Amino acid sequence: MTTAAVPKARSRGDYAKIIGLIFGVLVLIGIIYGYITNPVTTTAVLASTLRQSTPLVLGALCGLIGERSGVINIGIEGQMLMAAFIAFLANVYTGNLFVAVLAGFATGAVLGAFLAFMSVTLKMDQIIGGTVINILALGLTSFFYQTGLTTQGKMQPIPLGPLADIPLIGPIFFDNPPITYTTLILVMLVHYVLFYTRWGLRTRAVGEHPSAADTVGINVFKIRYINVIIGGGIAGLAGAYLTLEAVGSFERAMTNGRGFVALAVMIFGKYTPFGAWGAALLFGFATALQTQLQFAGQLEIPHQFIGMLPYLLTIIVLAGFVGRTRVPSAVGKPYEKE
Amino acid sequence: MTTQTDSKANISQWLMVFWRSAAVPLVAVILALLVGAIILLISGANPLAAYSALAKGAFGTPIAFGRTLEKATPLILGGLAVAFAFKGGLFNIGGQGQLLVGAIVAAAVGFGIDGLPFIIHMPLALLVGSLAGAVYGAIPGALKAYTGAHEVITTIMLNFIAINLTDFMANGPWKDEGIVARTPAIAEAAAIPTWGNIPIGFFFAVVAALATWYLLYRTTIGYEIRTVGFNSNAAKYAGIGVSYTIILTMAISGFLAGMGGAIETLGVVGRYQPGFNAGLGFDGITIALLARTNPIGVIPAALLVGAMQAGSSQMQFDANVPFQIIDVIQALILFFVSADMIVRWIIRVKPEEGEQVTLSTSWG
Amino acid sequence: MRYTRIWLITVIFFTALVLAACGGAAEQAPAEEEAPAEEAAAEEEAPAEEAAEEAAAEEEAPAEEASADEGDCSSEEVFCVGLVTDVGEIDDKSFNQSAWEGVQIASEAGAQVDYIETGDAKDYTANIELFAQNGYDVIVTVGFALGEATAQAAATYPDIDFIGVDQFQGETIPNLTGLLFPEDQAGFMAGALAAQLSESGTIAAVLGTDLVPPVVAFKEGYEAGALYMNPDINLISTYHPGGLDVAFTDPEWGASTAKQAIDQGADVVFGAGGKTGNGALIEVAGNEGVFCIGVDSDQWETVPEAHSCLVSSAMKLITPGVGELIGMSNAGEFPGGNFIGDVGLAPFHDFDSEVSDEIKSSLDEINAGLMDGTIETGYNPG
Amino acid sequence: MNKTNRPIVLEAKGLTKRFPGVLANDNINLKLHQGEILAFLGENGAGKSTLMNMLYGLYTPTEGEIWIKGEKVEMSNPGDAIDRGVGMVHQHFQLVPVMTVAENVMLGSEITSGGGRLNMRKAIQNVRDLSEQYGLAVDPTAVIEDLPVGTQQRVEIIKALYRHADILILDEPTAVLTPQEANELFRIMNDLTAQNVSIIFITHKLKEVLSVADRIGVLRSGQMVGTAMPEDSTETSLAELMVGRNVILQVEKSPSKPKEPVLQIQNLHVRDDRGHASVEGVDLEVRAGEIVGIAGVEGNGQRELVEALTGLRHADSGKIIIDGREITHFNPRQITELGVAHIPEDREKHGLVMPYTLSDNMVLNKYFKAPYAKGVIMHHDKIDQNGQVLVKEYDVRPPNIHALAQNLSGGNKQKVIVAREFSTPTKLLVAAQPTRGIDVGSIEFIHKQIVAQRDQNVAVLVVSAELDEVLGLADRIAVMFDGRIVKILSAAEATRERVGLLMAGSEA
Repeated sequence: MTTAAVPKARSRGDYAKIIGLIFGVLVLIGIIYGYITNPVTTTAVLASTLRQSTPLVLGALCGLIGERSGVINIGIEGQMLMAAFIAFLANVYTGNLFVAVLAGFATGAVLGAFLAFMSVTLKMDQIIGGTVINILALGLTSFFYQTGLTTQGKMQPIPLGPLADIPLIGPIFFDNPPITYTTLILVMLVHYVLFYTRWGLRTRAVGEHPSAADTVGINVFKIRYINVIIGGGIAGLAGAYLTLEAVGSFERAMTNGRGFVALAVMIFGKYTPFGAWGAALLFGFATALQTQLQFAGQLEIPHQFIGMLPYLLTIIVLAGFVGRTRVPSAVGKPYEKE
Repeated sequence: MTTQTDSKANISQWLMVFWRSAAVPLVAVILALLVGAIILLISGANPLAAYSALAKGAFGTPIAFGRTLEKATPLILGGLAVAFAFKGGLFNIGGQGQLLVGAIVAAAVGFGIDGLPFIIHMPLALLVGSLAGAVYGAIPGALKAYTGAHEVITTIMLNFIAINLTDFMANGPWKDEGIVARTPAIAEAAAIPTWGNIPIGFFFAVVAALATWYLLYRTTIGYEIRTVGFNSNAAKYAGIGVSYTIILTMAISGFLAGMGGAIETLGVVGRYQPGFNAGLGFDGITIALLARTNPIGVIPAALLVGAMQAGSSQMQFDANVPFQIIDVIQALILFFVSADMIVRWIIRVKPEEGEQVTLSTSWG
Repeated sequence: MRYTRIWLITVIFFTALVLAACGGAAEQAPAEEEAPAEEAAAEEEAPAEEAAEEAAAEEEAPAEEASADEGDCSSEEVFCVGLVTDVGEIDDKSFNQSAWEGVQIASEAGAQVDYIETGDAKDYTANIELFAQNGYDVIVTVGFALGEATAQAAATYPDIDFIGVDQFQGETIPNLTGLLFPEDQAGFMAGALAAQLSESGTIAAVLGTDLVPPVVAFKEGYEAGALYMNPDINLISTYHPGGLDVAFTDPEWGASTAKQAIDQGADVVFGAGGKTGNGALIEVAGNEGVFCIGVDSDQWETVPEAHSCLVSSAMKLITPGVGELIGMSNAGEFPGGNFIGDVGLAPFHDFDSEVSDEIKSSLDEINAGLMDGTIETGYNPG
Repeated sequence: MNKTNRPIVLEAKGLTKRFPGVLANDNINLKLHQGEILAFLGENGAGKSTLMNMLYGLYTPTEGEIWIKGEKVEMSNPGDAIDRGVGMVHQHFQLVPVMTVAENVMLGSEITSGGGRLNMRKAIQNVRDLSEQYGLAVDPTAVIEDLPVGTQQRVEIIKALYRHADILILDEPTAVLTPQEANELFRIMNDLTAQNVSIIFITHKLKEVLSVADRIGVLRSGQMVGTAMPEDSTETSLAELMVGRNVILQVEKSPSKPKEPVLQIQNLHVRDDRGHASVEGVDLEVRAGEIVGIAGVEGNGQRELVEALTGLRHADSGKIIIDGREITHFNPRQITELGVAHIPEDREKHGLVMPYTLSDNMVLNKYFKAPYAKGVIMHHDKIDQNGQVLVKEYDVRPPNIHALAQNLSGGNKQKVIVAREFSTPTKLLVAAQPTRGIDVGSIEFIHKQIVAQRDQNVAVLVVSAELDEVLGLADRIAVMFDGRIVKILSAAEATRERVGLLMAGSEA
């Protein structure tokens, strides 16, 4: 029996893990130090970090669910925008925030189905499919948006009883509006589903090696459809977050490129939910930090340079520590059965 | 396409040939316009009035036609930038940033130097602006080649950085007198003139498209870039420096985008002013996809979109239809052209050989 | 070859457009009962164009416009006013909308009015031309960014009066009036109000971008006013980090930033930055005990979601300013040069009882001081 | 042993499969009896895989019927086949490289514990049980991409058994195995049939068919051209039936006349993609006018060795000398320019640019040189001329230089590479798996070309996992195991058995 030549260990990630650990410890020390010296500001910045990261995490989750099953989704921006619009309309006309959230989710899901139709059934190039959604959403929402529609306001934070009173952690994690909670749960849920359930195993198999999945009787098309639709729903949630939770109103083009940043966050996070969350938090933190630096007002640096911070930081971290990301092998390729 | 149409060939035969290649785009555009018309009807507008106003605004007068060409110019270059990167297996979402950098640097050369003759000043400003775009484009290329950082992320990030950078320059060191954040106007000698109503910049863009095509398909550089784009393993095997080629591809892509910005500055705006170049880089993605990444195809794709943009004001004025409908129609055309399966199913025309385009390989 | 396709698309698209143009003109007549046959005799302009224009005006024109005479703008009797927006929409709850409302005042007086929304900053000239070529009598252009295009057009069309909102005129052109506002004074009042309302001693401002001069003026005035009332006040303010194309349309950033400020003790937030600022106002509305101050117009009307916090707005009265200038043009008394419009604080509405008489009187004093020059905001745009 | 009196478990009646423009299977009839090993013999492209894919529900037959265990079945996907007890081990393994053995085995028939949660512990135990029961040693927690091919194949068999397959289709299972491993597989197959599993065994290796099959069916150009019983057949008779003409099974060559050394490798160390030591101290010499074959099971460092030789991979330490010059740190271009031709192991990954035309592919190693380019300007007429000549000389089909490489068959793709590599003056030829997965005609042709190169004083290094190929071609045979050359044998010393044992790591 020849089992020789089996490599001894899988060591590729070790180096990165150590650096990640050091980085994490440094961040933790920084947070604790900040909390000791200036608890109010630290809490405010970290809470802002979480808020800024929420639409990005949701967008990234949308992207990664799709890509894990082999479908590129660069239409996240459009899905978010359209869902934000429909959620807003639902809020205006029903006055029921829950219905509005559902409307947002459904809108995202419908666009997800459209993307799946283009990339799975029509076998169109997936980047074109996403671009169609982006332009279409921008055009339709701007075209049909009317002024004078007002809502009953937005979702308010729900403190989670005594948890919200824990210093530092309480105000940041346990005093949030519903979609933010949902996002935190979704990060864990998607992680769980992707890596610990039958559905996740099949999804990853379809994204890596669709014919292997096909040969054991898994319906590749169905898996891709459902994943892209659910992903669209999650992007729709991000849109609903914008209109129902963050702002309370809709404005044209209000996504402002967040869908694209979410894409970056997804790749940055190496196609894992927690990775994406971490990347989004980093991004949110840099955004909150640049606001805080302007608040402080002591720096003699033009605010544009402070404004570059999130983007520069992302590039530095990406180039310095993360490096190459392993993309699901079958991503972007339509599956041809015969 | 069959070009040797025998003079004796009967017309019906010729029509068949024409139909076979024209059918899909024809039907795609008609479908897009039809769906657009339905949307217009829903919103209570008159589609015919809207479309006729659009046509008038794009072609109705020589001035209108000039504006169509003017609009198409940065679209051609932005589209070329994206298409060129696709050929090298890279997805350059950073056209916007490269364009902004090109625009502001061209402006700096335009207003910063005095007394040069036109024949030197204008080309110099154009070249330096384009080169600035090239340098800015080479950054994500180098990051990709040496650290593996994905160009989709880095180009998106660099877009934001470019906005901040140009805003800072236009409101800081290079700010014009007065309270408005913008650079001084460029010198007369740096301006790209118009020829009657025809902007000369358009011809630069067309030349750039032809040159890009030539570079890609007739030179060893293009061969290397395409080889890396299609199969970087084979490129390595063939002794092509893959890292170098990636950087070069991004630099040329950035050069094209930067040139788009420079022409806007030198030929249209006359200075750099924040907000005057918004969205052009992103339109480049659409153009490249419409053209199926073919450098020559970029020209008509840009003309199509440019015409719609140029006509949109007239459409507002004559038919009171908001300009955003243009985006909708654009998306629909892109959809129907790409989803030729649908169109073929409707009109039953078989696909031509080798028509498949895959861009998504540039993802991984 | 592959790309022949796209060439064909273009050709076909244009053909389709031309066909639509012909078809459009032909089919419109039966569709629109009021098709103006008499217009065929119109003097200079292409008849097809007018037919389309008329027809469209019928369908889409806002209610206010319906009363307007459907006359030919190039004729002497018909007074026509056109408005070109800055990049953005007519219903932006901000300066475009305020200016348009000013134009509508003229419409009530019998003028024929229309607007064009600008989608691309490079279209300013073209959009102005559309009105100019159609014989409009007054053209309103909104925003400092249109200054150059407006000045050029004013030189080309000396018979048309131009009103440039937020456009400073360095030299006087008789048929061009820049409508300017001392935003710093409005900001000063808002700052003084905020400083007096604040109990925590921290007040915030969430701003658009410093690329736009009026925003800077509001900010500087706000800070000066707050410090005037309370030299120890803690001011936290921030501009949007993005470029001009997003700085005013990012309500999510506005909301989150307002929240970040509230979290560190700010109890008055000044939202000055179009939709970005509106996002901040709505966010503040959800927080007990925090006031918000709007900008440009009385945002009580434009952002109802913020009623629970909106104590006032730092107004620049664009609407009456535009209305007044149009009236002057119609009367043949167009001033040219710079015209300074009014600024001030909007009514307190529901908060009237919460704002003490003491504060009200101090604001009156400040207002008087600003008027007679005894109080200076310290803002000097150079 | 005749098992035809046993019950029929699977029957195909008049199966036909048409693809656009191709008749892949034409009216095929077959019967499989319980516990029988039915071998299908046929060249690459004969339609074996199409037939099996229909039996496995991957393709829907254009015409004809499939009966399983006495029931007529309509299968629209592999799930239907699996439900009826049909299992298949594909030639190209259908395993997800980044997943573990256990995950791959249960994929599609997962063991879950409520709510869709995977029960990994149970899955691992299941795999352990199966591997013990059938003697298929595999670590269930290992990740597939870390496993050697032989082990991956065992995973595939376990996958089928896990699904309770009693009809097993094995598509070219021995292509990547050592003779010992193949024998082990045959033992497993016999064990399986003893437990009433029926096996369809697809191969193009004649020896194996004769030793293991109960019955033999031969496919050619999509048609069943004959059936035979192993006891009535010889290799030659089967080969003729398979190819349709006389075939020379031996590579014809004269004794070698080795001259000066061209390639010298000294104590070479190379790492693989994951940074593990892969080549660990190789010494080897190849002389002009001789063919040195490297035999070995895949994954023992051959790939890394070849890549280091051709500049595609950095060597950690040691020296590579070609024609007296040390080239250890040269890049691929510099090495090619020294006169090194390289037929890469993976023709689609390294050898060809699929969306390029044949003529573009045929200048991949010289596009930058005159007359194909002057400066940076390429001369397409010259490039096309070159293509035209080579296409004719190497009998590439279709003989259309503007055809895209991706539309060619495997054999023709390989011919394009061979034509290109032989079209420049060569001192050293490095050929890795030069005939993998291509038809007999092309194999013969390429073998002849390699020998012809040798006879023109080229030093040739052939790396192949096909022991027969190495034995047939090489003048000297170096056996590689675990990153080292364990033995170098002359052609005369090298017997299948001896080399096979060396390949498996046992010192002969």
